[in-house]
Amino acid sequence: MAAQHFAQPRSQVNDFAVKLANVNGTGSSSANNLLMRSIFRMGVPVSGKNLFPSNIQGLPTWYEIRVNKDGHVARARIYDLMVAMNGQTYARDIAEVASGGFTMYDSSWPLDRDLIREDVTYLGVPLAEMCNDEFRGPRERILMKNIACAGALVAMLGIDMEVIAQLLTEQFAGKERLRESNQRALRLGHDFATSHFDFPLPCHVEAMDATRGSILIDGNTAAALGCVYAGATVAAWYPITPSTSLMDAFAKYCAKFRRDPETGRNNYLVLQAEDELAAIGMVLGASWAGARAFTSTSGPGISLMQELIGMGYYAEIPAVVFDVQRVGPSTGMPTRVQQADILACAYASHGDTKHVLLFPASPAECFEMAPTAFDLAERFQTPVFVLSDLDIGMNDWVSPALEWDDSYVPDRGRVLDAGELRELEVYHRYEPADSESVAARTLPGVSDLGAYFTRGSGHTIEGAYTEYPEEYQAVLDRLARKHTAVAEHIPAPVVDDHAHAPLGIVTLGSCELAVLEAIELLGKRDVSADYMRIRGFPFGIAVRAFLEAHDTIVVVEQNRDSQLRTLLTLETPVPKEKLRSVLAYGGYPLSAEDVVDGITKILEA
Amino acid sequence: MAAQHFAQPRSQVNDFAVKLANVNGTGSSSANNLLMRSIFRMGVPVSGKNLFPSNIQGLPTWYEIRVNKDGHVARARIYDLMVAMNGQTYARDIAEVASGGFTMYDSSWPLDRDLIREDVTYLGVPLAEMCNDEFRGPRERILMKNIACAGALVAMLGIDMEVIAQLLTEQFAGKERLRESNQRALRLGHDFATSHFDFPLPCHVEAMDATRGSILIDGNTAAALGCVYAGATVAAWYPITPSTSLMDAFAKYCAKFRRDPETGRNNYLVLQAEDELAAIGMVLGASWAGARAFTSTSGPGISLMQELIGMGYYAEIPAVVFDVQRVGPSTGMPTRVQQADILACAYASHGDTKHVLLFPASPAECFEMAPTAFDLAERFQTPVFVLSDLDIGMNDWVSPALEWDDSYVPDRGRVLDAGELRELEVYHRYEPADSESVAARTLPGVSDLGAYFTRGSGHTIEGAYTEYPEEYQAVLDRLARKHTAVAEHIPAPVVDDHAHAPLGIVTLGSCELAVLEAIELLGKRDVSADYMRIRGFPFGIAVRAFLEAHDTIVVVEQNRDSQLRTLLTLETPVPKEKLRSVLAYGGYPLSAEDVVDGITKILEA
Amino acid sequence: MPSIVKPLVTHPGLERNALGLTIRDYEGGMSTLCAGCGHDSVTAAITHALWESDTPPHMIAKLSGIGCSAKTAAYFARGAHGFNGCHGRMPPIATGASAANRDLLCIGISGDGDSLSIGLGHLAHLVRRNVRMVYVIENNGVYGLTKGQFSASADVGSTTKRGEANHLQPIDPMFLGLSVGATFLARGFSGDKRQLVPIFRAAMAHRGLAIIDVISPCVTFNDHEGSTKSYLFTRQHDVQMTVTDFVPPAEEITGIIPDQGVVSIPMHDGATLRFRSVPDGYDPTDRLAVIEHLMSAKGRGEIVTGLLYVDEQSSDLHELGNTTDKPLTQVPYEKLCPGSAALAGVGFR
Amino acid sequence: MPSIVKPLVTHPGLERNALGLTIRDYEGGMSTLCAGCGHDSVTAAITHALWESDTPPHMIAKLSGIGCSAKTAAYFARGAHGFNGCHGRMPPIATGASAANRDLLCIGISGDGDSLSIGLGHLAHLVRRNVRMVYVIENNGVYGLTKGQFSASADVGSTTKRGEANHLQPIDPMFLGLSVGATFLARGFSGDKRQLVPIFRAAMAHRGLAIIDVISPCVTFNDHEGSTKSYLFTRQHDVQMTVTDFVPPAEEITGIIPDQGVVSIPMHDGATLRFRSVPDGYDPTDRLAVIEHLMSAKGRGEIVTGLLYVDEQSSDLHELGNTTDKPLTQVPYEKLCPGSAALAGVGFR
Ligand SMILES: Cc1ncc(C[n+]2csc(CCOP(=O)(O)OP(=O)(O)O)c2C)c(N)n1
Ligand SMILES: Cc1ncc(C[n+]2csc(CCOP(=O)(O)OP(=O)(O)O)c2C)c(N)n1
Ligand code: SF4
Ligand code: SF4
Ligand SMILES: [Mg+2]
Ligand SMILES: [Mg+2]
Repeated sequence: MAAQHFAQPRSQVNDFAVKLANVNGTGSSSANNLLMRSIFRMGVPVSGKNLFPSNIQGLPTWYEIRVNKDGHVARARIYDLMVAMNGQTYARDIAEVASGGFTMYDSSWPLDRDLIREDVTYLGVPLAEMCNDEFRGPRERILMKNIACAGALVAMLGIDMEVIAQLLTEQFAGKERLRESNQRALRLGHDFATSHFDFPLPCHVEAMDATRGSILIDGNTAAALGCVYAGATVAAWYPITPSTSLMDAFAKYCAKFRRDPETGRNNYLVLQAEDELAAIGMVLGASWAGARAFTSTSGPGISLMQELIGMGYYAEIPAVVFDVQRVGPSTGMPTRVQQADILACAYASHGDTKHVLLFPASPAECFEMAPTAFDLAERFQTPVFVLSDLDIGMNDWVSPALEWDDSYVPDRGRVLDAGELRELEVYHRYEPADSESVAARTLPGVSDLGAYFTRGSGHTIEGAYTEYPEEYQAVLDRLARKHTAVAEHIPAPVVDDHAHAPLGIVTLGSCELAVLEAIELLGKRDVSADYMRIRGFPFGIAVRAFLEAHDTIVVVEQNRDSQLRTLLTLETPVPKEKLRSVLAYGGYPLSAEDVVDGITKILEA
Repeated sequence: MAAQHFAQPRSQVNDFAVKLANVNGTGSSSANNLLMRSIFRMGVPVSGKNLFPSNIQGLPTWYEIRVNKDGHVARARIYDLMVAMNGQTYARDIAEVASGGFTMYDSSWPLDRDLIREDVTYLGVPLAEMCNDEFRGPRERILMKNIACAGALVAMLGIDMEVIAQLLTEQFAGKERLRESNQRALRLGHDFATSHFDFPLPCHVEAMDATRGSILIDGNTAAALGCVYAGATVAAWYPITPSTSLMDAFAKYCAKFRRDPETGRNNYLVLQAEDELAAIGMVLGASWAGARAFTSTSGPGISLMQELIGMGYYAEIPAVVFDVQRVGPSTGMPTRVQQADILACAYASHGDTKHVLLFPASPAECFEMAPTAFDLAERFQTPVFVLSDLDIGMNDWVSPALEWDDSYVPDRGRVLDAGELRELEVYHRYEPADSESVAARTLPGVSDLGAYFTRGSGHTIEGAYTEYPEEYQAVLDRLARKHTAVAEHIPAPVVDDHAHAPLGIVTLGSCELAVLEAIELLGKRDVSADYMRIRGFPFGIAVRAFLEAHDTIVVVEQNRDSQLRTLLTLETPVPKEKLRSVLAYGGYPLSAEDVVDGITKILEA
Repeated sequence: MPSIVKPLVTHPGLERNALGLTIRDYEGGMSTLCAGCGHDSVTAAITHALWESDTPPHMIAKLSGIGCSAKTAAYFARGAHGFNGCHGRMPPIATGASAANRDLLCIGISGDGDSLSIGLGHLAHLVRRNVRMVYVIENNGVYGLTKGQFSASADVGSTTKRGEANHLQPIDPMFLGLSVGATFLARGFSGDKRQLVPIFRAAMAHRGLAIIDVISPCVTFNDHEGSTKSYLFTRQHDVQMTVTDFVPPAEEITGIIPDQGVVSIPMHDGATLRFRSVPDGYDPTDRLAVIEHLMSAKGRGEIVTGLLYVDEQSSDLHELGNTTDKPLTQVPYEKLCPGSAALAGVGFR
Repeated sequence: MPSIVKPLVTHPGLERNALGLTIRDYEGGMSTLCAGCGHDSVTAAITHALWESDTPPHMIAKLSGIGCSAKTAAYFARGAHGFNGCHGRMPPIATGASAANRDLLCIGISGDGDSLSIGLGHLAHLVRRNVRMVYVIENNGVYGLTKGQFSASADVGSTTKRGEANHLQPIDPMFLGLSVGATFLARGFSGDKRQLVPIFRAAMAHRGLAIIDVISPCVTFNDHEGSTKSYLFTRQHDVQMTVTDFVPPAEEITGIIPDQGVVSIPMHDGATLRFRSVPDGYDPTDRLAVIEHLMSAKGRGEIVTGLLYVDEQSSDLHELGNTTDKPLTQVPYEKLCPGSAALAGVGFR
């Protein structure tokens, strides 16, 4: 499987991957983060991917740092440097080191000879020993071992000591004692490394200027901010990995931006529901009453919300649902990534339904698509799903600084106020429909002239109960037309067809970076391909045009059953024979090698 | 819309349709049933379709009787005789009478002149008046009015008075007073009719011998019996129309057949759950422990069961779910028919899943497919859905008498007993898989050698927890293969391709009768078509062969979004361009005219 | 047509409330329930209470799940918006509506199936959040709309029409409410409108969630001999614990019930809730004593009615959430959006 | 590897039970919980009780939902089948398993999130059905596995690690259980195994559903000052109501607890449940008195532990269902299928 040809030979300055193998709950993540942040501060494109277990303490966890001057920071499959700090996974970890690469280990204990590879250089740093000498108490010793390890890596990777020292100063502002011990541990590792080995390694960092104007941010935080900016006031949720941090961030930013400075009272309400059925119920209730309301969840939550999603669709109630996708089916792997809820969302609920989906590919898009989702939900009076995933949602990404257009005005859709109602002869909930097949709604608490009875049972265009075929169909058929009308408002796909190739690669969401890198790699092998990243459903003309313009379409996605391809098959005129799949659904973020391997196989077949 | 050409001109002896417009909760249904049963007893093919409201009392309800000597008893769209007993719906009802047809009404009150049609003959019978004279108390008067009405119809339609008298005798065995008053009311209507009009009408019944060996039965009763015969011992459900009568019948037949004659104790347990999530949970728990267990529900229940269905799929636990489909989305029209849960069942739950579906088309198939469903569920250790619908489930159908092969042995699938376990070196839950990709399971309470931990989280072939891609994929990929292997065991489609036509009509379930009649009607117009009724999913080779062998395929089904066509598009190699749709989803049972109109439109386009 | 429009006849002689509206203005569509169904009487009592309380119809939000009971939300206050949701899910939908617009008078109508089976978890959590609303359980011991299965409130030994007896312990929403911290609990009987109206009025003024369990017989499936939720049985076993009188803020207290032994509870909006114990010493503010009373009454086979428990001190959803006084739906967007400048500090730089 | 296999070391000196098994034979996989997590102590107590009770491991069925607590079902009785279901759905799954095979000793392991939020409705109905099983709530006041949100059992005023206080009323499974008719209720503390073991043993012998609420501190997210579900707080506020002793059918009653003031309750299988009240006069068979005691103790801020309520008279699921004695899974197919002849009477002819 390991695609060695990609790893060697190449200059490794600002172009390498490091993997840190740790144990969950030992404090390694903040040390790892420190390293990633300092590379970012040095102006070098970088990514950090947390592969953590669905557990709180004691199980294996990894952190992968990819550094690439050209911005190719999708996950790497093999590593120039392995930091093997977890005996449990040692054998597995060692196997992932590139030939000619390095392994750093804690030389407080001897290496198991069986696990030593000829083509890898071993760098022993007696971390435990050093920290036991230097620090008191088991807790501090364990925590500081991670920092000492970071110190050694700083030396090995040529990270600027001043940059990282500055980070520590920022992090421990006002906590002098902590700053000092962290600093000390960092030095400890650093000094050992510089005095025992010849540094830096071939794979190392040199300062660049490629991250200016960028920030590090995760998609959940960005999405939460998007909701704050979109004017969401009611949020209802039930905790579930990997969506929890979205709501945490929403609550945090609301507390910061939405507490009335005069009264100290909140212009928002976050409801931790008793389950996901309640969460979506609260969202529907609040949206019906006129608030911008949303929930965030993941696969199992989507399953539980099915019935009420169907009600939202049929009774035409706005709702925004962030689905931060993890690995299914069932509980699956809650801390791993897939895009496998596409169909469960697109056709959610029994009976005939079709929903609106958005596919952000980065934290910046999570931010931008939040207001888009609310605008669409309210304009079209229907549930809208933002299908993010664990990789986007929980990992820190280098992102252009978030931008907001202060002239933005929320699209609240067709809502009649008391004055407008007075001018009508009579108000009917589901007619007349506008050119996009949307009828005006009214809100409770405004005027009795707009009163109507919302129901999930068969209803007429007036909103009255019916069991007559023609009356029922009048509403249901309009819903289908309405869904079609959404297409024009879906963010256009990102297309790069300058290669004018007969091969088009189509993808979505967090697969983007890996696919773009793969296209470059394929190009080096004289395989040229055009590119389209789809950003939402229903599909608009640009999506169709791309499919039409290419002889072979390869859809790259992370699920077993090619769900995006399925949606394209069903919802565009493309002949299904034209569509091929590259699927990677083991749960790790996508690598360019996964894509190259898959496409090569298709082309060779 | 009304396809007058079908109604006229033709001989109407044993070939006509009557519609009775009543008010819900007035006791009309037993009178209507009486009429239908007497026609059946006279040996004439007949159907009776109840179009009732989602309400207990006071709303319009209709009963439609179609008599057809050739067995074409799908719903008719226009009626030779309208029995207009509900003032509320009079205008609507009158419009549905065939030109040259008849309307019978209660002449105790004058007819609204505006509603009188020139081309229809009006037959007034003063039912209320007669019954008020003859009976005491409002309750009896209302009830007897229906019987008197039936009496008049007996005369008009040439129904054998002795047959119906015999039916009353059977029905009121031991209730002499009731029998007598019913008899009296029947006579009342009959005598008025015969003495005031020239009878029978052109549309009338003459005794035949076409129902010998047949029974009248509804699909829910038949399905329940199938579960009894299949050896189901645990049933869990939550009441929902139109599935409720399935569980009622199961409880009834269990009380009859499953109470130990010696101890008086039950060899079954029916659990009325607190909701549908609980119902499917109970089924999974019971199946896991080794019982044959099932639930019955309808659309909203399917939505609520999604999460646990995914668990059943992924952890490989048998389960049988009867989905008696009604009109969606959301609460929709609970007392109307569609086949619109096909996709919600086929791909139920988040993540990648695929389920096994069976599509019975008649009560007899509901009976047969129950053991098939349990056999498949246990053989393949997975949830199986039997997608019946309201028309099959709740209406009485003329059916061949149910037959049971006493040599049937349940296929319990690969289950290891204590002895087999002792012979193994070590037991692993998910390996080795047999040629159908099924691994042996074990049951609790048998042997500690077979103990394993069932989980919906990522697991290895040994059943242990994992978050490693290759281990996770090993199981998930096998599930896909296993699903493919089911195809061979799905009941083969019913195919009639003797026309060797380039046009193939594909349908499922309760659409069958209407489609067969439509093919005959089309034939009369020199349009010939082959026929395939699909009986389950995954699709086997016979389904593919039929699709391949025809240039144009029209899929006839009752939903808006052509769900069966979708499934065929995705799960067979058929080019999607070949598939066309005829859809009728207003909620009434399908008519041949719906199909003919739809196909004609396609052929003319 | 299945949906029946009630003829709008104005009776010039009808009494008008402070808004100039007559009781007709608080009515809704024509009922499609069975003639004699208890639920229709509950509708009448709610209609009356709404009229009496001078509530502007458009400020009412009617919420329900699925069931015969749930349908009744369409049969009162035609000037109000209604939300007939999914079976058992009314509590979260009401929570959302109330969260969005705290000025709405939310009236939830539920059944014993809707609230005590499929929706029980939501109801318990609605109690925890103390969402300010009136929550009516039209309790008939059966699933009416699905034709007469036992519900979770069916008493042990109660029989179906066919004579089968229920063996499972009933869930009593009053005990359930007490166990999870409800702040207003009352029980009524659809056959006694005089008792119901002041209870509904007090419920509307309550600071938090008011649960009213109304025994509301199902004449079609559960009104026979053997049923403990029948008219007859309820009449025979009804024991009133309190007589209640509700005095709105502006009004002088000149009680409907004689002053003797009357206790007054000030409500958060300035109204006064007055009650007199029928068995001497019943105190609806003493939770433990209430439980004691109800348990021993239950032991005696009594159906206890009246205002059973009230706690006017606990905070409601919005107080607990420290939300602004203005309904969130009315906070202008400018106040909600932090503006581009605030993004300067976002993310790690 | 995320799934850790515990080394199987046999200690020849270990005591053996009537089946010849040592305590090791009742252990399971190695725990992956945080060091010091209360749940691991609960596991130890269950393991001990199972060993003591001579239960054949293969006759145990372990059932759980999702959560740190739910994982622990894998950490005992490796010879038993386990079913780690979906979040909140263990009660119906257990009901199904018990319905199918009544001979199984079902042990359900749940958390406060699993049982009191998403699963509350199911738990209430499990109580109603009185399914014979041991139902353990490992109650830590937080959602451990999702990293420390308040659960529905968090006390008012209890704080998160960051210092935010909970304002919502807690749901106490003991009050909830009492309100819906539970037949066995006990509370323990993971730090007191001596108290837990006899309670688990009595629970295993109980005729119906035995709910044991175990305060089981989450050392990672809820063991700080300010938390009322911490080790320290629980130790300081633990008030034992009863001391319990369980005497199996065959054994002579020679009590662990001194005989003075001991009350004996005969259990359906012939065992004897003996208890001594700690505050004089606490009677776990008197429901009303129990509520009184618990409420006033709650008012005093006490965490009441011990066997709190027991009713050995009520029928369980299978008694209510009149099911055959033999597990349904063992009834031969021939007894289940009526045969072709019986079809003669089917349908209208
Ligand atoms: C998810 C779901 N399950 C089942 C149903 C079917 N159903 C409709 S009403 C009802 C019970 C109603 O009982 P209750 O709440 O007591 O109301 P009542 O009709 O007695 O007033 C049920 C089970 C449904 N509509 N939705
Ligand atoms: C349907 C669903 N929603 C949410 C989750 C996420 N989740 C996993 S465990 C858990 C809460 C666990 O809390 P508790 O039951 O108290 O167990 P503890 O971890 O505290 O022992 C949640 C919300 C899930 N697995 N499934
Ligand atoms: S069935 Fe019962 S509850 Fe429903 S409307 Fe009729 S009487 Fe009322
Ligand atoms: S997070 Fe808390 S509950 Fe979970 S294992 Fe750690 S200590 Fe236990
Ligand atoms: Mg009811
Ligand atoms: Mg917990």
